[in-house]
Amino acid sequence: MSDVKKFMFVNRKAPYGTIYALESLEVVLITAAFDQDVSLMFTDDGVFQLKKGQQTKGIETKNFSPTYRALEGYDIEKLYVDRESLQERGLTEDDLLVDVTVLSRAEVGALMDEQDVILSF
Amino acid sequence: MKFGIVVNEGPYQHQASDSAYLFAKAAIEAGHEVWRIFFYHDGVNNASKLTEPPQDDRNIVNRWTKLAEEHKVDLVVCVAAALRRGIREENLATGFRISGLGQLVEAGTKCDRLVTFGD
Amino acid sequence: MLHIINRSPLADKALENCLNTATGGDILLIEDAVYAATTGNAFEARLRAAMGKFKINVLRPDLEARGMADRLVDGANPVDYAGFVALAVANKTCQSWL
Amino acid sequence: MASIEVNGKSYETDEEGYLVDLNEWNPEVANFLAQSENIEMTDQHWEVINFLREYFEEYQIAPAVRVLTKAIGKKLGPEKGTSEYLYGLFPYGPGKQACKIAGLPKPTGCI
Repeated sequence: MSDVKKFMFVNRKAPYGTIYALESLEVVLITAAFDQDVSLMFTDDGVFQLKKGQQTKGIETKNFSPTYRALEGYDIEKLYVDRESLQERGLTEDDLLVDVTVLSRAEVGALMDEQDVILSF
Repeated sequence: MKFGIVVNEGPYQHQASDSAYLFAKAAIEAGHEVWRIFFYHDGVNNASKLTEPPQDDRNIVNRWTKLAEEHKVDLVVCVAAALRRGIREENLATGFRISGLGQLVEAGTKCDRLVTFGD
Repeated sequence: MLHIINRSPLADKALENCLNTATGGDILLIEDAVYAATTGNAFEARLRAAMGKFKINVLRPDLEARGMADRLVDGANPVDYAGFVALAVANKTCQSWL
Repeated sequence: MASIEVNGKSYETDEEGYLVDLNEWNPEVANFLAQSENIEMTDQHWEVINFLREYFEEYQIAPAVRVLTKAIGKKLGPEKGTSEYLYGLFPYGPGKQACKIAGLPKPTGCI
């Protein structure tokens, strides 16, 4: 595809309570397959999507958290986390299952301004 | 200007479908093109022809069909989300088609603006 | 950028996060978010404080539907759906804070 | 709902022949599914099938063909990390055929 755009996926919702996190991940993978410039932003409860140690047996639901670790293989390397959201939830970078760039709110805002398409689920 | 619209919630449960419809109509009235509307998550329920609202309520599904017929709006239902929720070719309302998430990405690349409605 | 918010700030942090994160520009309050721009609500002061940095637009049909049209805060700009479309045209990207 | 019978045991499949319950997968079922696709399973085929199963186990998704090709090259050597090689083994596409034989979920046809 000739027209490459900057896509940002903004994730503000926790996993499992609703399906949005899982279906967002599916769009992310497809967008990468279309050779677009993809970045993921995790803010508010969205940071919970990346929490290590998710065990979903007891709720009989697929644990899709390992898929975040596959993103690298899809050349999706721009994963950003809002620092304030992490702190508000008592989390640190060590609690997350993938490498991310932690940003201040000002940096998050500046990055959003650079995007062509912003999708949030 | 070319618009793409994303609808993430089902009709009647959430206002998103109404907001998206009224936005699409206003865009067309202002002389813009609504190139594609992509229905995702529970939004795929907007495409069920089995929907039967009471007579004193708006018919959300028919409204979409009319929009597609009168203004050539491409109404695309996400296949994976549709299969999960029992939306299939046989109960698809006129004007809708089922296709993949690539159609959403394409709306992002081809449209001048992409506006999302959801919860 | 056009920031679209659809939930009441008393129920969800979308608007607050948006105000703290976005670099400026247009905000459009639709659906349940219109309550944010009404007088006397607990978020009013926060919204007023943001008015220097952002232009606050409110979807009038949603305000009217909720019986709040007479309580719009000063400085907030009511728009109809045509105005919504115009805002989307005027801004390069639209972000819905879902 | 269709089904297949392997060694006297019946397995449910969808209309395209994908296993309904992925937990039921075993090598005999794989051989059976391969035969129905006119594929004679060799060590080279098994390398790819085993790789797919490990990938799925680790990441919980079936890889896109491009990602699979790259990852196979890394793991099994660059001469195998080409679409020519993979299509040679699975003529109708590694995404479709190999995933079916490996007992992975059907690609949702999202492109």
